[in-house]
Amino acid sequence: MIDLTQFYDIRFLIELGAFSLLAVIILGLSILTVYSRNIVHSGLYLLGSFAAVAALYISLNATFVGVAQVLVYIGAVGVLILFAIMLTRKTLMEEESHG
Amino acid sequence: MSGEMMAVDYYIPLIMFLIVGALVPIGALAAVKIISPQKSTLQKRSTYEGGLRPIREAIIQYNVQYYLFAIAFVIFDVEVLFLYPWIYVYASDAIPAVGGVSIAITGMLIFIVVLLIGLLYDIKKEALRWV
Amino acid sequence: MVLKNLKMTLKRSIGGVEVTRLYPEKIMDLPDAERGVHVLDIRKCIGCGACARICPNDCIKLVPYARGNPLKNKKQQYPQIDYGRCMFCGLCVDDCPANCLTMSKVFEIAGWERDDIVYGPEDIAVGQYNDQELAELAEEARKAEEEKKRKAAEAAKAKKAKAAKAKAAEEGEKGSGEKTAKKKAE
Amino acid sequence: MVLSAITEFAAQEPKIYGLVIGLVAAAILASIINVVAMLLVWLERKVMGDFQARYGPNRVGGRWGVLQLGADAVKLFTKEDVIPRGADKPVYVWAPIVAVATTMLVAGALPFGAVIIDGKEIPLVVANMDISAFYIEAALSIMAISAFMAGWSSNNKYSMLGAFRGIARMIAYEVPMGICVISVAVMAHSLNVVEIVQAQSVWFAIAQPLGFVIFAIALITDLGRMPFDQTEAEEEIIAGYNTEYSGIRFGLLYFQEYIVMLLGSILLVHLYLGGWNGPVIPVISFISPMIWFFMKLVIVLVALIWVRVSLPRFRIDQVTDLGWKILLPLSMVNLAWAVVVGLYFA
Amino acid sequence: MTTANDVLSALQSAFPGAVEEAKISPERQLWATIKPDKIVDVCKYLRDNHSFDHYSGAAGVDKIDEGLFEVTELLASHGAHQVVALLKVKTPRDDPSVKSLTGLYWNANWYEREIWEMLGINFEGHPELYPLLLCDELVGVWPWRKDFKGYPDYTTAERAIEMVTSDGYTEYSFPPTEAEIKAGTVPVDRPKYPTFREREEMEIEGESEMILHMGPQHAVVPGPFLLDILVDGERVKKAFLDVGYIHKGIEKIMENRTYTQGIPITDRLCYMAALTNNEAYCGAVERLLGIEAPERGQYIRMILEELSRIQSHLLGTGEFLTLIASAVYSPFLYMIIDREDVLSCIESVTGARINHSFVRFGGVRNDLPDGFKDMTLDTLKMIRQKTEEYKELFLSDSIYRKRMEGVGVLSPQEARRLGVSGPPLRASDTPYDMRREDPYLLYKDMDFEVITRKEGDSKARVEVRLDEILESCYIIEQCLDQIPSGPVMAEGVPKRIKPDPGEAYYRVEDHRGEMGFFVVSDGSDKPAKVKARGPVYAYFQALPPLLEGVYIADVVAIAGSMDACTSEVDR
Repeated sequence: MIDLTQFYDIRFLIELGAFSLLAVIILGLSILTVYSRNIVHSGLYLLGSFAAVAALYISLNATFVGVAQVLVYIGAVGVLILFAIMLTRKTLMEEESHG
Repeated sequence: MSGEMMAVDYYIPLIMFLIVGALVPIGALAAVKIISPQKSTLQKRSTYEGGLRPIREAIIQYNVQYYLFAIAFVIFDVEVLFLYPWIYVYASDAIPAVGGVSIAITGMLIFIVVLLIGLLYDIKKEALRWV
Repeated sequence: MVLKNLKMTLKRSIGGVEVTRLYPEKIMDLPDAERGVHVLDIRKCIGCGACARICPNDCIKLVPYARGNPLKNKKQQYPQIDYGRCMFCGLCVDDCPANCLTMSKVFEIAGWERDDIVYGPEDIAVGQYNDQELAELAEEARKAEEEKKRKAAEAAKAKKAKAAKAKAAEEGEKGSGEKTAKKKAE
Repeated sequence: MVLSAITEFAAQEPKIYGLVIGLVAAAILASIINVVAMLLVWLERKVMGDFQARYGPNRVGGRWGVLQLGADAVKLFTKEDVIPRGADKPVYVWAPIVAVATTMLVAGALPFGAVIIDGKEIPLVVANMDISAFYIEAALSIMAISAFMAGWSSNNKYSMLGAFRGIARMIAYEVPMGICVISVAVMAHSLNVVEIVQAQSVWFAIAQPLGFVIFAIALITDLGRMPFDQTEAEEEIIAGYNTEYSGIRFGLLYFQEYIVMLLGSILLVHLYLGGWNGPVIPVISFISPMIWFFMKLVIVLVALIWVRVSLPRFRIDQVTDLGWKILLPLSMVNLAWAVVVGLYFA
Repeated sequence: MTTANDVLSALQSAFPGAVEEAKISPERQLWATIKPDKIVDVCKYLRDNHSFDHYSGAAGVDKIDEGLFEVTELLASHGAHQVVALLKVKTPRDDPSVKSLTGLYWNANWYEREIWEMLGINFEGHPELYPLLLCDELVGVWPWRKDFKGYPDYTTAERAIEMVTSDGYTEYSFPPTEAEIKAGTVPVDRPKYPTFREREEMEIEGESEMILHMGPQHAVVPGPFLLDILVDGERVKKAFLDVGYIHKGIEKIMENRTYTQGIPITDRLCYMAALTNNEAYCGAVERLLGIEAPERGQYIRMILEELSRIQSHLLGTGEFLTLIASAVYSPFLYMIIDREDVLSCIESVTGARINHSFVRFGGVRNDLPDGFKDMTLDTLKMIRQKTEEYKELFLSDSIYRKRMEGVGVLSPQEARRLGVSGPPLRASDTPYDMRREDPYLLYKDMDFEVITRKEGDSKARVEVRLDEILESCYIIEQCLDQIPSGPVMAEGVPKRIKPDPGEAYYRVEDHRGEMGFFVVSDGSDKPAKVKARGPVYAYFQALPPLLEGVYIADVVAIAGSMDACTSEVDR
């Protein structure tokens, strides 16, 4: 049974609010990543969604995983993606952005 | 209902830091919007390149050789990540010593040596040569 | 290694003195040879215009100056220097036949308008006459002028007299000398 | 009284307490950091003048030129906000904001000294989590992103080269820096900065001199200061990723550099120079840790300026070579050393 | 030792009839008029058989009375002998055309381009006859011609017509007015050629290549010039150089001034070398007049020129340091501080710190002041000590060495081929110094060493400069010991200089290399033609080939180690 009293617990509300906010951010940024017309914008949205995922991990009390997410996904994989974008052909980018 | 400090609670103030950190520049920009003059012309907004019209775009394709740096970075960054949890266990009794030799320490030393060998191999293959 | 560099800067920082001068308060010592704003010895200047002719930038112009030496020709003119164009080469100083143009150590000649840095003789002249001297000089000049006039008048008179004499002599030759003598007596 | 009430509340409602205290602390710290960073700019100009036999700022605000930065700030605020026509506007606008915001993330986890109350040392830190060193390390690695955003969005060749160099430099020094943090943590048996400070009965700079040198070099590189300021080498690429920024946007990016310099120096003091540790000064024992902390911080800052005025700049390929081929193997050697020495001392 | 006579007789026997007239004046300078169709053969013969491997420049003279253009090619040798050959080629004024020497001497390129754009002489066989100093609108007015009527007025902003290019940039054009076309100040039929930008764009090949402007407003450039580098990532593939942004037309200005008025204008060629420029110009006019300064005057000139060399090298080295370090780099400021003392020494004599305008025809402006000797000796002592410190710094610091060793290497052959002179040439193991090669003043009595280095890289160039500071200190000390008393100006120099018709070439060792003045007199009180052959012009020309294949950061190190001065290039 669902204990309805916990809905009135402010801590629960904060957690719920934080989770929904993060979920919205993650989903929104992910959608933007896919639909963005500019490949660099896509990359940056992806980084933002990584950051939100890190925040989600932390809010789930998995702090080490969250910080590791920041270090590896934003610090390393994100840089890898940005680097890769800089190494792509410009015409390719234009096709992406106009297509 | 008594709230014991959970690890996550330490991170909550940081959100406020992030917000304040974003508000400082936004406030400054808003203030500038109010006080500073706004007489933008096409000339004023042109790209600076030694005072001349740039030849072609700035965004070009860089040499693919540089990608090796990024890949090497990811590899080493992830491997360094493995070292962080180890800090907490290497001197504790979580991993027992066998025959007076700490497994945690020996294992990690071996790990470092393997990393080092990998790095030397990278250097020898000239993967980390700046072109 | 890089330590030598660090040592050098540290040495200069600890033992060193400030070399920069706080400019308007402290001005550096300038040598006597300094080529700054011109100085014109107004008593010596003969207004020949050699400075204006030698100037490579055409910045010297000759202008009349009321406080110049009235003893000399009234039409004498004195150099006016446009420091917006001057390049302080010193050729004018070298070329001055009367050695009346020199250069001083003054170098602060900024102004708000272009005309502010055109220095006329009143700005660069030294040995200017004060009012009394000027009056005396003017008096002298007047006297000299009068003297000149007087001399001229005298000369004219003498000439006239001479001419009259000559005429009389001529007339006397013709036998009318007595008549004129009589007229004079009357 | 009040203190105990607050601690009680904190124990009961840690999340609300966190939000409230976070907001207050962030606001206070943000203003303190901004003021200190401004003083730092002034200090840098003045100390640089001293090293170079000149005065530095000496007109605005009297002989010492203390109001020079106020004058500069007024100038930056009243300058027109110009966004170049070729720029990618959203990224261009967001870059300074991201830069300052991510910097503040670091500030939240750093202890700014400590005070002694009733013989008990209370570190002045907002978020004292158990892996704060790891967290700071991770937050520092985000800095390269804002530099990339600024450089890429400007659509300027100098900016582009600056952004590219910035990333290349960051990835060369991130790993040695991380390994140095691990070496320190190995000796302290903790990743918490406060505990690392408290564990330093002997300064880690003495216990691991190699690690100290590597970390200092990596830190200077991260800060982008001489001899590692290839991203802004004005003789080559004008101002790197800052080139197209002007007015207050440039001011923010410039200012952020000084904030990072301040925070980086604090990190160096904490990790290697014993933080606020020092003999208790009898009369003013309340703030004696603060005094030690500030003394060390000022020395580190002056040393950074000293290095800046004294050394020529490396070439970018030499920088990456130094990072990958020298510092990275050496940092691994240092880690092994830390393990062995740490065990021996433990 | 080869003398000018030997060269002349060899020429006459090898090419009978090719030498129309010839004279040797003064000793070591061979003036010869060569038949236009033989000039390339003669030069090839001289280069191959008499080691005239140094193409020193070319000067174009408009002889409007004779209906001729005269191009004088200046040839010399890198140390094999001391003869300077000045070969004149005449060409009719209505259809001027001369054979190009670019096939023989690589560095003839710029000199011939300059003569083409200024005089309109066509150089047959020149690979890229594009304007160098003039802007595109002015090509075709031929400003060095004596019947040149003046520039069209391109200065007023109202006349500019705005044009928006396809990529959204504004450009301006200045169409001539009817009145100007009538007055003849506008070129009517302009030569056709691809513009600088079009020539650059042709070179871009791959997707990863881009052209980066370094200049005209850039921290690397000592004055406005355009250095464009075609880069692939961080590597420079090709470099392009465009100069002329501050072209002042000093040579034309001097044609409209009297000889004396020309002296202060030579200061403005390059402020770092004002005294040596004075010396070169006054020396040339003294040769025309046939006078010589008294001994004391010559000593004073030497002392001041060596002091000036010290200050120039200090500033040059300091500027180089800021380029490989940053603008806040301290040793640069220390060098500036040291230089101030040297400038004070010079100022106490000349009265100016930068633009001295001190040398006169037949002597100097004034004598040394009291206490000059002590002051200078003190300063020199300080400079010596400081220079030793800087040298030690360069040798010991690992970052310097990483940045400079093996960067921008010029082999001796390459350096001679590119025509550089001064410290860059001497750093490439070629002891070529005018003070030894073509002694002027009293340098033949002085004991000094020509500093050379074997490596030919940026570091060697800086080291040569620092060593030359020490050598200059030694020369000044000798001069101060030996200086006799006496007058500083020669007797009987007329106030109004009017040399007999003729021409003279006089070259001195500038701080940066070979500085020569070629002066033609037509008997009036104004020179008919003045041509300044500056050392930096040659450095600039040699820069693009040096920059191929280096890193962007090395561009700065190489350009800085050349110690360039745009003012002199543009003149």
